[in-house]
Amino acid sequence: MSLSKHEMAALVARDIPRGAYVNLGIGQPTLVADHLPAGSGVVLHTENGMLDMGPAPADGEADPDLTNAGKQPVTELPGSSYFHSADSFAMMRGGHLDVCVLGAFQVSAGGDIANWHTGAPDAIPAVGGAMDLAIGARSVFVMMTLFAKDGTPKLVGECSYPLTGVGCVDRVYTDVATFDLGPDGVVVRETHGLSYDELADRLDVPLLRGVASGTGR
Amino acid sequence: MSLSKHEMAALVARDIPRGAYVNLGIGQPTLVADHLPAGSGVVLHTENGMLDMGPAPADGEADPDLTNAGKQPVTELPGSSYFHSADSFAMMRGGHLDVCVLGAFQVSAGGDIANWHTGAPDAIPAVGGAMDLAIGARSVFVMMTLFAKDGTPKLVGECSYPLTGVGCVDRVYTDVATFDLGPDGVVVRETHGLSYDELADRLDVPLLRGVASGTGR
Amino acid sequence: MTATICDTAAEAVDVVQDGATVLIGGFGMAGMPVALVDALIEQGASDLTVVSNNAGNGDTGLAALLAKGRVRKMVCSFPRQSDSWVFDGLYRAGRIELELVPQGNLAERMRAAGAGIGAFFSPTGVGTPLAEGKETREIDGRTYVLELPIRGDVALVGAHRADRQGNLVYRKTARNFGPVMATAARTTVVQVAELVEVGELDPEAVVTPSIYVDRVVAV
Amino acid sequence: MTATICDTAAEAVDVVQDGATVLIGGFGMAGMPVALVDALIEQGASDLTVVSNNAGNGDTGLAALLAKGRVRKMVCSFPRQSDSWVFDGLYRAGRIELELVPQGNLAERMRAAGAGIGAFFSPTGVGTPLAEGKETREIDGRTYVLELPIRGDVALVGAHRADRQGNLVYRKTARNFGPVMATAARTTVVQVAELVEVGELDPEAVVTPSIYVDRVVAV
Repeated sequence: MSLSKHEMAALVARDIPRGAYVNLGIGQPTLVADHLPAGSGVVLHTENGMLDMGPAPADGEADPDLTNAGKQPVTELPGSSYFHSADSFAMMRGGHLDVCVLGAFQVSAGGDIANWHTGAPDAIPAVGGAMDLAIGARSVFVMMTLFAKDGTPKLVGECSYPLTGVGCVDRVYTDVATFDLGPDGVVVRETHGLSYDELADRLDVPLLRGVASGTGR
Repeated sequence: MSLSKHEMAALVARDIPRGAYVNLGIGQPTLVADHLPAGSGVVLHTENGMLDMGPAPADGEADPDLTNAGKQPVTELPGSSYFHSADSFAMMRGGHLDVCVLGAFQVSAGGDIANWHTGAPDAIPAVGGAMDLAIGARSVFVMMTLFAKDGTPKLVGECSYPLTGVGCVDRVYTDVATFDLGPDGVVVRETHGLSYDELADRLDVPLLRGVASGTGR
Repeated sequence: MTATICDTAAEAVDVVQDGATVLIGGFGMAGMPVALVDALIEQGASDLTVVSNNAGNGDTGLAALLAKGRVRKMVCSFPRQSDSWVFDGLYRAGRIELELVPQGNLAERMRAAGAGIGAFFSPTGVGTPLAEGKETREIDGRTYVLELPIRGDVALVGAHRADRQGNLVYRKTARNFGPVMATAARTTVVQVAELVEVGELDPEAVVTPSIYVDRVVAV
Repeated sequence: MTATICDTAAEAVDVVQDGATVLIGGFGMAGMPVALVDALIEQGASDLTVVSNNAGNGDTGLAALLAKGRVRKMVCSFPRQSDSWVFDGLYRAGRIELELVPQGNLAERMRAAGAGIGAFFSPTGVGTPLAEGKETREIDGRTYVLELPIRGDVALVGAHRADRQGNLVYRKTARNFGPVMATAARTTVVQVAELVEVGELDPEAVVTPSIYVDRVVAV
């Protein structure tokens, strides 16, 4: 059976090393925080200028001066620090984050990602920190459904949407399979409710059989 | 009569606007601090990372963690702030200092300055922050004797020593005259113990008569 | 020159001229200098270029400035938000120009302006539409795009506390673009929640040294 | 990965390999991580490139490392000091290579390394011997020289206080190059006067966030 958003988030959380510095992109990736085990020592970064960001505050305790990149209220943890935007993006661009997790419209077999603009003529383009995250983190994980609502695959040979970053995605978590994008091509790490052959049949990219991994690394 | 170092420092201090942000270079320029009038509101910058640097501490109260660019102990004033070296030099390079005062081996009529290296073959070159100060401050003042010990002028047509900065000096305070270096050439602001004609006779650069100014600006 | 303490936001923003480039701090509403933006609306300067991470929220602050038709061009990273209907309408009607800049390049380009850097090679945006037409160069095996400084005539910054000399501290993630913008403008105007005496801020914890601050108003 | 708390300076510096580039904090003795440099001398790594503002004072710390012949090349802004006799002797004897860098370019080149900037155009040094052979470009009427990042394999930093997660604060002008070097090295090793529990440092006053710190030792 295909995975729910929360099941996908749990898979991603399982693969985040202990003590890693991690940025969770706006939207679905923020769910990963709920699945990090207690005592994981993972430190969350938010690009508006904070490390060791905590969860949403209790009702009525939101502080308008303390938000995440999605402008939602968050909290401080022991060990938090604040810094300005140039320092925050220096941290990202300089390769200091261990992992970032992004949503995407499309990912290509070569690791290109498109997640900021549909290219529709009436759409208002907005990029935020997506391009900096895509090229900055040591490992870039994507979380998305594998197929769009109309059934077309989102893991593609070449992205048709405007790119966010080139050759930067390392791993793609989807509802029906997890993929590693490496120098040899697209490796299927595990599937959920689909066989490898069914998957290969529905995608237009060459796939390689990988070793299923349920234990993290 | 020619001016003493302290008299030169007093002249420089007189010309520093109220409330200015000022860097005083290592050596003779540091004397300027002693001649700033009480309540001048002048804020001193030291390139090792501090604004609103105070005078030398009382005997026995030196703090090894609190020094100026010459590595001499200094003190904190109300309003002080500390910052790291990249921020400190961003401040200088970005044109935020109103005035810096430098010593020099030579200054050219076009405003070039040479103050870091005699070019002697056995000399160990050392530049520190001199090149950043020379090109960074809004107004660059030089304090020096007008003639070297062998009598050769230090205000010259072209510097023979290796340059610190090109076309950046605005005013030169010497023991026998003060000069403005402007687009029209070298203007003599005032002389001390020498007539304009004597001065013109001893220098190899064309001079212009300026208005003597004893009142600051 | 050390900062001037202004009595009113109106006095603080009187320096903004028609056609100016105005840097406006804030990430959404956190750090947004609302009183200064309101005073700027009142003051009337028009034909502005505004540099700010977002393009206004709801109907107040920056959104209200946009609604008055005072802004010719927005330079920002993320105009589209759930409550950015004012910008959205102007953009769709072709009544405002947009320069979209990845957030890190936006911050770094202003930092470069403040730091006297003539240009820098950034890896962000390479191979995307936002680098089209820009010079690229391979350095040490990686491709970079050349980015130029963004300077402001005026920066409007929201901080938490200032001393009377102009040293600033911020509060939590409301810090965001304020410290960078303060370095990048000819005139930096700051609104603070609290004005304290010189010497009351911890010198180790000052985020924006007074050298970057021209005018302060407590609101 | 979050920082490791080391029991000894020897353990903290065991990562330095022969031929490494080592960034050493401090401006003169202020901020100089003396215990780490002493441990590095003991550890024995050689053929080092050392990046530090000065080239050692007296006969201890960096000067002692130089005296042992462990340093192939110094990258610094101001080697010549009243008490830099060790460096002076090696340099005059042709036994050490020197790359002299204006202090602001030194700091900015390390900042660029830490910030992922591929290169930048600096106005500092233009027209002087220190820009000879470097690419220049006129931008907006001013001439700039292209400067490349300086990366370290290891940074040795002296800070005042660390929490057990690796967040750092410094003390007065001993801050200087520490925060920049911490961002520019693959492995950052820090000596502090005091180690405190996580949560004891003011989040608004942390100067080096823990993400930049790999090893901490209290001395």
